[in-house]
Amino acid sequence: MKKALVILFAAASVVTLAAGQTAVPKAKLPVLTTSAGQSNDVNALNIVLEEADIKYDYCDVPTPEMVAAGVGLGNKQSAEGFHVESTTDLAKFPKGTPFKACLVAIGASLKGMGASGLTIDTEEARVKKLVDYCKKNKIFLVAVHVGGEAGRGPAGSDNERMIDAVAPLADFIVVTKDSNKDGRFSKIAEKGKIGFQQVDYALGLVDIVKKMFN
Amino acid sequence: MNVIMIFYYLITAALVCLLGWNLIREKKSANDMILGLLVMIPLVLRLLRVK
Amino acid sequence: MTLQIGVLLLLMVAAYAVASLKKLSVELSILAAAVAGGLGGAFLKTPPLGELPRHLVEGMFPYLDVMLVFSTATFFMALVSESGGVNYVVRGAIKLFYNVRVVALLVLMIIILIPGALTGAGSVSILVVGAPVALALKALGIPERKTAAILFIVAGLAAAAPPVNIWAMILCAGTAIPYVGFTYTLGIPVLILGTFTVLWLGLKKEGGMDKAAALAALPPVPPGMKGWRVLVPFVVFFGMVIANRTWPFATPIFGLPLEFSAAAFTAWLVSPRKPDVLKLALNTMKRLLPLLATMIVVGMLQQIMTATGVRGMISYAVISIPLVLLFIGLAVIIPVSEGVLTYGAAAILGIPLIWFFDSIGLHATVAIAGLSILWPLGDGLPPTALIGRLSVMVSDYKGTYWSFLRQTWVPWLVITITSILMVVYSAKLSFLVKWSM
Amino acid sequence: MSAPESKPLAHPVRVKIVLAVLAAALTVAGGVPLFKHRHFGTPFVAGPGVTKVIKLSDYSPGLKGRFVDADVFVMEGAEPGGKALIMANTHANEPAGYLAVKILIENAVVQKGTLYIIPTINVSASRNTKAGDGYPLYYDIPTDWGRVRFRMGTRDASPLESWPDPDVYIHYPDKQLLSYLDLRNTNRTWPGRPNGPMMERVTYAAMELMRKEKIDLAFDFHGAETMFPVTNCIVAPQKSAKFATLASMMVKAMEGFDSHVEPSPQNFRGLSHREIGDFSNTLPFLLEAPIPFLDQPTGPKTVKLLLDGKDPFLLSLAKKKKLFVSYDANGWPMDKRVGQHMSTTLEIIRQFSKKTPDRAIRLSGAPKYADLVRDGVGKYFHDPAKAEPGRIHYE
Repeated sequence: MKKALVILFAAASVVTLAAGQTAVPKAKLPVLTTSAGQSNDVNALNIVLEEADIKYDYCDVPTPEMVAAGVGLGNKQSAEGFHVESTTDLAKFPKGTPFKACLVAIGASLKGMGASGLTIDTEEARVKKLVDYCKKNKIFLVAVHVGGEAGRGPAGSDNERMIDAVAPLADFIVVTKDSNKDGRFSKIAEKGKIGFQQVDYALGLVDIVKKMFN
Repeated sequence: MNVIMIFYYLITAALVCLLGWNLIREKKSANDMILGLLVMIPLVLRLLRVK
Repeated sequence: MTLQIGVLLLLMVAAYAVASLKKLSVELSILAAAVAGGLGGAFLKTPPLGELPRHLVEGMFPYLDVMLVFSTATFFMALVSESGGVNYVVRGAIKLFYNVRVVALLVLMIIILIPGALTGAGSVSILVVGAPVALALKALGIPERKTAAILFIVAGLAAAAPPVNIWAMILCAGTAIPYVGFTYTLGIPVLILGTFTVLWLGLKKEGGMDKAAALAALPPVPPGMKGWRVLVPFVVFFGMVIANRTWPFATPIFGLPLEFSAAAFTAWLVSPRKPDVLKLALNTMKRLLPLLATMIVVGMLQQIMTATGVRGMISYAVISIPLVLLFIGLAVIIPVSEGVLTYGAAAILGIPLIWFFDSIGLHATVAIAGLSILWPLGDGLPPTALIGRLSVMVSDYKGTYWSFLRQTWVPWLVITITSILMVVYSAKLSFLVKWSM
Repeated sequence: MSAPESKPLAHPVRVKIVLAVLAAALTVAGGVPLFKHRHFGTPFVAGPGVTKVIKLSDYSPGLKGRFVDADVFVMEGAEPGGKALIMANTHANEPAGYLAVKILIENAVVQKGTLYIIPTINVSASRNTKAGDGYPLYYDIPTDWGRVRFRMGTRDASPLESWPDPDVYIHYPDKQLLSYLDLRNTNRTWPGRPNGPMMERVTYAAMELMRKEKIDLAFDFHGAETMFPVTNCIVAPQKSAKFATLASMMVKAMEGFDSHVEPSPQNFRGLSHREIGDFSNTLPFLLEAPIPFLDQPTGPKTVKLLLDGKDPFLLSLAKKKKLFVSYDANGWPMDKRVGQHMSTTLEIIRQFSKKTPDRAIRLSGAPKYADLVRDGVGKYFHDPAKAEPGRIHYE
């Protein structure tokens, strides 16, 4: 089994050559992970970081104030519809160290938003504020979409609104092949001259984040 | 079977009896005979615990 | 496959038309359509001929419980009426409110709204309070056809009103959206539309009676009839409904038929003159027969339509309509589907519609609320016309069904526009859902 | 609208007798198949891994002797370890899960830990039919040695076990209002009560099983319409989300099929993926595989549609982007759906075992997605004619 896994990781890290792919840029720690649209894809993102052995802070619905509080997210505690997790190595980055990078998992889930008491409008407004904050404070913003076709939808749908709120403003976009079947992400990257990578499977991200943060 | 469910079988049985009695009294309208019989079918199948 | 199913649909429509032309009743015409569809389907083995009897019999079941509700509720009200309770109430209402017309109308509206709101069935409103309210409206100088129109529209709104709205519940169950957030989303439009309806149809006094004449024109109250004798059976009924709602884990589930039966038994106990129960029950069943049969044949039609693919094709056609046309088309599609299929329409058209609306960014809860205000109008449309027929029956209107239906057109239009706007602007109205939580 | 006045009949009694005979004939011709369906059983051969077969009522006396009491197949490994419960036929018109557990029961062997399998958690619904929806009563799966016949059940328990319905179902203990029908839907009556309405008793007994046996993982197998947003996925609450996500990523990469993860909504009560997590230490997972048969806009509801999932209307809607799964002319065959349930479950068990080695569960003999797609599900059914009589259970 172990052997199979090694082969799999190797295979997954062989990036499909799609139009407009660029090299993986370097980013610095500490990193914050979060969601735009409250789908489960942020869990996938966290798992990817764990597999890559990169420590992170996570909040599903962070406010700019929480991001400004840096590592530890102002000691906020998880509550119903609000999750916080801080695994960042405090020896290297003590509490309050400003974040240098932010990974946003894009994917709208009606259920996820409902659970957090959000609607698509409030979520869009919240995400826009967060993206603005990152841009102003030079936090390296990475847009991630690993939801595949299930995480997309017709034009104007919740998912597409989340993509529009994050991807065009990101510093780097990384998506799975299924998520980019219609070339939506490559076009956004090309138009905005944004770094872009496409991977076969979500697991392929492990290699990319390793390159990014090491 | 609990008490309330037994009441429901009694109500159903009462309806079947009323429909049946009306059917027997019906002399004129073939329409009403057909409708009466149609309505009785599911009630009877429920009483027999078929469906 | 589309062609085959299309032919089956035509066959069913043709069978219905021929049966109607041969002067068969609505119920038998629907039955003819179902059987014709089943036989036609057997040619294509969808379903095979051997399964046809099973499909026909199975199709008799979807509304079995609704039939029990209708039967027991009608019997209960017949008892109350026979014992003189209805006359007593109407007399009281006229005495109190004759001179303040708007208040009288609003009070009567609330009286119709309550039973339907609690049970989710407009028919219960009509069956329980329809007859006395109709008498009171007449005493206020409102002609029978307008009385029937008021009863029909307000009873429909009662069915849509919170806390229990069966269309919304079927949709929520089918789309896995929680049945919460409807209190104001449904309550506010229902109250506004209800007020509009009773004032539009009832504000103008058309009869020339003054208060004394109105009272004299009402049937006499039998000796010994007292307020408590009217009240007690209703207390028993609402007591059981409310007990279930208030202490849900301490009270057993009675169900409406048993609640009505208990109320009927109480009404018989407290009645000052003892009516002939058997005769009353037999008459009730005879009077209800066409309605009960409608429930049976509509279920059969639904079963055959699904087994043959006709239902799926119709559902497909509705979902495929371009969006703007679909919004406009709702005005026709929703009521007509209710007229043909009653609650089945919510499952067949409603569930795919809501999924679709949800995927294009509309707010599902508000959209469900909007549609479920429109659905009850269909209860006045043939072939079933359940609430329309009940309204005509209890208000004693003798004209044609269509002349009654024509009376409703202004409230009908206002309700239609309101509900379509609710769907289109559902995202903007989502604050109603938040208030309701 | 009133029925037209009919002319007086010449021979009312004769007409009446003829009509009554016709009605009786229809009652019998329609009623007998329904009665037979309710009492039909499909043989399940307890395979080499099954160590005992117990009843759900062993965990809650409120079910003793009831029609709704369900069989629980227990598969104990030689080595102690973690425990998993697999439930199918919560909705008995979503059969992929039912076929998957039949394969597990007949083929799998557990080395470490214990598997509890309830093939039909809602017995009453599996012996009920959906009035008004025109389903076939049975479907047949071909095998090398003949056909195996299964009942097509429905979503809700029969009124024969739970009558009457309330005006509105008030969920216990949350008091959330649900549709009156949901009183008979075992995916709304969790966590249940020992002596409440019948379906609450069923879910309560399953909760007791999970609490008393200290079950680590619970799987609830479902199917969902292709037009339903929550389809082809694993529904998991926060506490199960990591294992679900890992499994989803692994099956996508290693076995080549999609099954994304949907968060279990916190404010929607009564569902297994919500209440099992909230009322026990078990991690719940609800698996949804697409089932085109249940979609509203389809052609006739035939056995073929149930098994191959091919429908022209859905194909057309897919082109208009109105479905929530990819859909092409190949439809969505049963073998694929059963395979997804099987592989996703095995993968979640594997991921859990990796993270908590002392509660690991190890089993062999269960086919995976690729095997089922290649061989078809029938290949893995055992011939009851060749089994020892004591090993056959009619489900």
